[in-house]
Amino acid sequence: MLLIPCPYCGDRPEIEFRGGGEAHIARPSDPQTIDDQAWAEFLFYRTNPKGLMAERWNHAHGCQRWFNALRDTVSDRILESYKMGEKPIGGGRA
Amino acid sequence: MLETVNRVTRATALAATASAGTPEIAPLPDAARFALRLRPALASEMGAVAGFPLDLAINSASSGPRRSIRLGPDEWLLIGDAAEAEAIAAEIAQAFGERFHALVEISHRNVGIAVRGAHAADVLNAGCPLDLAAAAFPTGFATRTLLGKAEIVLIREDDAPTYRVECWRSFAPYVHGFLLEAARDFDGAQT
Amino acid sequence: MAGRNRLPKGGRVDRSKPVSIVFNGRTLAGFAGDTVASLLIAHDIHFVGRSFKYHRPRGFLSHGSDEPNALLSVDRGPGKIDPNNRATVAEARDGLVTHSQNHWPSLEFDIGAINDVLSPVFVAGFYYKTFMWPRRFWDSVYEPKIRAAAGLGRAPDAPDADRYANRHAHCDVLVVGAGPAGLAAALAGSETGKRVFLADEQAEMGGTLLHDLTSAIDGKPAQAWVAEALAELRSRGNVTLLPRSTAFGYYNHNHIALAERLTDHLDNAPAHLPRERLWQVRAGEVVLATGAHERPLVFADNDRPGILLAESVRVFVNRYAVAPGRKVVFVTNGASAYAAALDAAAAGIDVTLVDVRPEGDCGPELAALRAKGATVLTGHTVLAAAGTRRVTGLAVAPLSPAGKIGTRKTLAADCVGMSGGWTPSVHLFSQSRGKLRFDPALDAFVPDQAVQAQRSAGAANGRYDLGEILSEGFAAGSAAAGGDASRAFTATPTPTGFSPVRVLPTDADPARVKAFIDFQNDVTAKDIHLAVREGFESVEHVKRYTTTGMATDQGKSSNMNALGLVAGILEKPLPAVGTTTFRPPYTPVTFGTLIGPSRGPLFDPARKTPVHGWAEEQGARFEDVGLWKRAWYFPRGDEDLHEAVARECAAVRQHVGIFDATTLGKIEIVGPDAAEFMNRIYVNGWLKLEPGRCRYGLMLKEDGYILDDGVVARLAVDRFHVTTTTGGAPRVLAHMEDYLQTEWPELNVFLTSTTEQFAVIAVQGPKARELIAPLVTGIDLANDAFPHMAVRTGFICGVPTRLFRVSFTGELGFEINVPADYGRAVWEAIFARGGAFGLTPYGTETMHVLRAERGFVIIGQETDGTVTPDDLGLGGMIARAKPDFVGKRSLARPDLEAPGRKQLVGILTDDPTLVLDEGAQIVADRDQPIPIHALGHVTSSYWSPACDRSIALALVEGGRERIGSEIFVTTPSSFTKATVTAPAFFDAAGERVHA
Amino acid sequence: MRRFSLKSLISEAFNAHQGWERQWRTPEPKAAYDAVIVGGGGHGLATAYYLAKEHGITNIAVIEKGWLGGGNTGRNTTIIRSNYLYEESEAIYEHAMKLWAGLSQELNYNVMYSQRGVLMLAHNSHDVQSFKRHVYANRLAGIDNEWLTPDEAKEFCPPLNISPDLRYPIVGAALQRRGGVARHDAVAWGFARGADAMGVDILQNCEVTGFRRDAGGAIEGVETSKGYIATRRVGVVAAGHTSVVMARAGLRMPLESFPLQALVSEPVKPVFPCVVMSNAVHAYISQSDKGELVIGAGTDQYISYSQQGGLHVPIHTLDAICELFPQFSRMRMLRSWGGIVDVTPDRSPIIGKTPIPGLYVNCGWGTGGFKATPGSGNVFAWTIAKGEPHPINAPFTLDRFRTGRLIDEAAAAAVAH
Repeated sequence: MLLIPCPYCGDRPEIEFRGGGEAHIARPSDPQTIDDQAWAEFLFYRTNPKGLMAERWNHAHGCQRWFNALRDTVSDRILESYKMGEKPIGGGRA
Repeated sequence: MLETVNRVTRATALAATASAGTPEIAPLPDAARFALRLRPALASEMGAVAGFPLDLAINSASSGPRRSIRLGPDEWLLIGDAAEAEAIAAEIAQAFGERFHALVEISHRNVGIAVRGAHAADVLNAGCPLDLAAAAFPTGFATRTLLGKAEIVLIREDDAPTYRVECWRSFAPYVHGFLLEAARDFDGAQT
Repeated sequence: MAGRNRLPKGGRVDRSKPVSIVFNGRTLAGFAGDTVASLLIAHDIHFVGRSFKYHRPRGFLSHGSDEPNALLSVDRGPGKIDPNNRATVAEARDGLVTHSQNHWPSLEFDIGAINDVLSPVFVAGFYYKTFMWPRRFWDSVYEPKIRAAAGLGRAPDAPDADRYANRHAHCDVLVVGAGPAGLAAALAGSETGKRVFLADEQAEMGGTLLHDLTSAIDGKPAQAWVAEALAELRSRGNVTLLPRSTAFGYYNHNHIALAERLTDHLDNAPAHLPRERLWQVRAGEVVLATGAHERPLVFADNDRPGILLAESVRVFVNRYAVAPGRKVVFVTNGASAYAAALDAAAAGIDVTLVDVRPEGDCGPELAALRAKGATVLTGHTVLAAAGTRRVTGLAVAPLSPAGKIGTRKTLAADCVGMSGGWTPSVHLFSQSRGKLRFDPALDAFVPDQAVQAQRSAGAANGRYDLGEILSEGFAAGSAAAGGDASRAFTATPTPTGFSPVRVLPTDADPARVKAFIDFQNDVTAKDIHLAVREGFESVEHVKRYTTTGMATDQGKSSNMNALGLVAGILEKPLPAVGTTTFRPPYTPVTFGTLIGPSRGPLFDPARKTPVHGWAEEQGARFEDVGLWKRAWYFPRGDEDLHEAVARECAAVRQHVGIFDATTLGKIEIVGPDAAEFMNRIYVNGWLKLEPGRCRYGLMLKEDGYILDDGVVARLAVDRFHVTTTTGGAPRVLAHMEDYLQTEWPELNVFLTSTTEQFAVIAVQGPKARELIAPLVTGIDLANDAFPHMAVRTGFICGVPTRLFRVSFTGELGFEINVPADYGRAVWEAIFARGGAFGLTPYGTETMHVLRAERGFVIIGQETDGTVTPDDLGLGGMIARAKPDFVGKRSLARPDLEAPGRKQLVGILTDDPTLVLDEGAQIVADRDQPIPIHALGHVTSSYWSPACDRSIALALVEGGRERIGSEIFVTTPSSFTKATVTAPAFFDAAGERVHA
Repeated sequence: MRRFSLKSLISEAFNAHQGWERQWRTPEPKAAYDAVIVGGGGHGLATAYYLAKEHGITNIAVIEKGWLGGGNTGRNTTIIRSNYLYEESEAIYEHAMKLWAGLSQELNYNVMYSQRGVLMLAHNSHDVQSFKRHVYANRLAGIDNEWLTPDEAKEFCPPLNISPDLRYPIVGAALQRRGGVARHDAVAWGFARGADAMGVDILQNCEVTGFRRDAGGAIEGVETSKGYIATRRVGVVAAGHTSVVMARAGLRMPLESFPLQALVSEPVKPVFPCVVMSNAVHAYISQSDKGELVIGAGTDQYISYSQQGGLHVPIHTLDAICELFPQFSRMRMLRSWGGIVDVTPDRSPIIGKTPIPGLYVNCGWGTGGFKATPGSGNVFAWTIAKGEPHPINAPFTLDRFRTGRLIDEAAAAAVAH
């Protein structure tokens, strides 16, 4: 079970969280103007990286905030987490 | 007035009888409860509302007759005397005026259960995955978390220790049953 | 009588506490502190089981959790019988009843033993090569026979009578293993007040020191040092000792699972104690001091009862004071077995030792043993063991430096102690994804890079000298606690000389003898040869093809021998053929331990409404909807579902009914941007909805398909009371929060679940208004003052209420929201008035029928995650003028606009008495050849009292164009003819709700 | 290829089994192949087998990063069934089912396909509606699937607990009698042996590191850890690693890879006669020929290539197993493990062309790919051989995510694959 650093509550066990998949996929500001393929890529296409990944988490059974985390999908090590709207510092946690 | 004259009686989700064992597991009396939501900036600006402190650290609870528990950056659980529900609502509305906030009464949504005495943390840890040691979860600490398959709000109220468990009404029999089952491990244990 | 092999003195058993157990009907005496194995050995019993495939007689190989052979079925009373207990782990307690396994009719005479004779055919993978003809014979004839022969013990057939517990725990340092390294680590780690857990799988802590009678630590006998160390640790408040606790799984982020055994060893276990407890420990740092396992040597018939690991002979003699034999021959390729031989000799056992190493390669241990008068044959190999149900001797022969085998002679023996060297127990390290390194000198894999906050110490790290083990353990414990303390221990040096040999040289044709690698699964050296010959060159392939290492001991005794043999055959360095990855659990764990309290009423919460108890008293039948229990119908007398529902339906249409709608999800949406938020989430428009009014809302997922629906009331300009489906409530709130927080954080809106704040009582039917009027205060119920789809706040029975005038039945109706604790009282107050009005309680089934008669859809029944608003004929609800809402763009994708999509229609069977199955398929022509294309399926189907016939709703390709046309619908046996209609069967104009 | 038979087995028994040949070669890569299959699991090996067998294309390499059959083929719970809801799914899984029936004889390798029946438990009225929808849909497709009452289900599977006191009582079940299990490793080995015998080169421990494309953008070869290999046709069948491989061709996919966990108990004598699936409480269980209870757990909730999930996932499944079969509470978990499954948005596979000429992909089988192995390889071979999809896999295009023509078994059925 992962130990996930919630930016508001600190390290918490994974079962308190709901995963939200790949982060930083912005919803098109005016969806009606983009073509079907572009919309499909927003809806369905994912990088699914083997390695470092920015992903969304919701602390569903805690503060209920959504946030992002940087995790290595091979080691499952979480380098850092950051609030919505923030950018990762890329350093990793001590 | 009519509302009080004809008012039918309440039926709470749990019988009020406390368990004999150690730790003691006791359903708590009715309370007035509100979910208060507002932007953090306004919280620090106001400091408190209607006797409920707002400038608490996230995951901490105040004490006293009107207690607020900060569950997140913009979420407070307010707990007061059951008889004061309407008064509290009015005072808070008045205090905020036009300033953006959301106050929703949830007095009946939640049920409170006290877990008190030796092994209280061990019993909770049968289903709660958090570190409940005083260093990590001191008196005054409070958070939403899990107990087995139910979501709860867990508040450490004193060093007895006494923990207050808040859960949704329909989960109360499960949560209460879970705590009683876990407490069986300590039947006849030294306190 | 304590058994003729019980030594007169010594051991750690409590001679003042006699116990007796039953084995295959024989009652046998022993002492507290015995394992079942040591107690049986005390009575000279070695033959205790049959092997998996060849059903060969088997005895004890080891003294611990790596035991592959001695698996017994244990009977602790009703509901407490379980198979495959390792006799070397199970503690003897008074009255314990045990049985041997995998034989018929008896252990001594076993039909299955014929397999041993036929073994030339039953080689590795033989079943892949045959049993293919005739084609249907595999599962009808061959497979049942193979299955019956396999499988060791019998599964329990009664529900488990024990209870199990779970405990989440946190510590700064978790030390796994309480041998010398673990004890030293715990001492060092706990010096600074850090929270330290010390766990060990055995009943007693001390590990190898518990059977070490000759070593001294800091001038004290080893066992005295253990006692002092444990006393010291117990005295420290920051230390938790967990004996009988096996760390079996090492998961992400230092999450370690332990299984603690609490009652199986007790003569009379208190009823309240759990049998076992799962510890889920989140550790800051972990010290793995899990020791090492001794390897068997590979020679012909090395599996005979009485042939044990050398160290195990030592353990039985020293720790349990039993002699595994009176004439013991040790066979070894290293020094450690000499210690066993010396101790055995000291206990008065006749000892001979055969060392594969040439005289010159042996250390001082050689002289020491000879000094005791024991015969030591150096430079000898073992050709074969003699005996069947008990070893009777060993055929040995000198081995020239060139590897030439001299003349054989047979050494008589009733017990053999073999040692092929040691394998560090790196299972947990490997589970934690640590990288292993092969150490040629040790001929073993040892921990290399740790991936998690963890370090290995002692034998688990390839250290075999006691002094080094203690120092390394101490340093590891201190470092784990954030310190850098070190300490040198003065300890008796441990002879560690060793030269790797696995398969002992022999002059027999290796392809014709059975030299076992994996004892339980009957994998021999020749099976490994065959696998490699057939091209299975990776260890994973060899493992899967021969099943070596796949037995219940998880290959603890066999992996290194198998690896080494494969490497030898391929003439590759051992690491080149890889090592098998270790998976949890380290030793098998009961399902009960894993699930803990999650059984019976605690398996899953059963959510009940405030009115549930009343409904129960009325004899209601309930159905599961998500976690909720909902009243399904209220039978009177011996009514069945259909009779009850017909009566309930009629009552609502003609008089008035009362229904518990509490489970509907409720969300309070508050803030100046509430209407804008609603606009973006729902397909319909909300800006113009006036406070005090309600609207039916529909929301989509971003993919354009319907997510949920429900009536929404606008209580104030900045406050909406949203309702959702019962099952959809959590999903919808999560969906809303996601968009609010991540897409539109600028909106001034907050969402709060009020599902359980309110009990919701639906009062539906022509007489609804009359019924509730006298109970309601502060609300004008008059039709014009309180029209359909309006909401008012006031009081009912003196209780504050949000009173909705809404209808899901097509009748005049109200939904009374009151604070949950008042729900039952208000319900009963209404019911008390009901007699005069023919008030009838109804359940979900009647609700379904009534809404279907009106053609109202239920999300999750008419829809299935692939349905759009237009498919349901609700396209008109979409506020197309809105620039955007969740799902809008997807509705414009080609396939969602394509002609021929399935649309909601009504279905009327030609036979009005026939009620279709929900899920029945609809076809254009029943007489097509298979496969027949389905036009759609029946989503809802009922007997309609109002229409006095069956009705159905269905999703049908181009359905709206087909209205009036004939189609065919599947029935359990065939098809039936029906007509497509509009999806409304009663009061299509919807006038009754305005009454 | 030396045929396997009882006769050859017995004659070898007298020969101490010295005469058995390698089941497949370990060849060095050639400079060029007519087609290259990336991925040496069951689907990839089956693709190569059918390319050689049915399309005469034998100059093929199967490139496998690790050991053949070492991925999900050897890590799944081996459930085989074809009682799916949509006609597209019915067609491909039934195609596979028919091939399973004769596969041991076809490959001369006993894959132990055991038609012991797959029983799906219904626990509520939604399940009943959904399962009956399946039963009726399958009947139209000529696929066996019957509705059973709780008593009939108990008769078919005696260990079942049909007490009304269950938290979620069993209200009925759907049974596909032809469904069952097979020996997963044997499937990979059998296809490998068969393909090898027709000249297919199986290159183990060889990783595809890149793709070369000609001026027109079409595939002209693959870079591998064992050097460059020229070929105009590449079929990627890399399961959980499909996104990784396709990224090397510059393509993003509608895929996410999750750890899927499973476990087995200690072996016991025959106690469980069939396969039981209960989606409502998340339990999948059967008993292997060795006697182990084989239990499928769920996927972890986050993308990972680690083949290691959290303990809470199998525990969740065991909760349900012990609720349905309380007598198994004293059984012991012997081994648990994870595989990496590639999941599409509609839980149905993608089998066919990609935007890159000469590059074909067969992926997205999620948690249910094993049952399709022969059918998947068969139609994918056709697609690669003819440059156009077989009618059976024509609907399983990448383009369906643009048009919205999804094949959403999960949404439609709430039945796990």
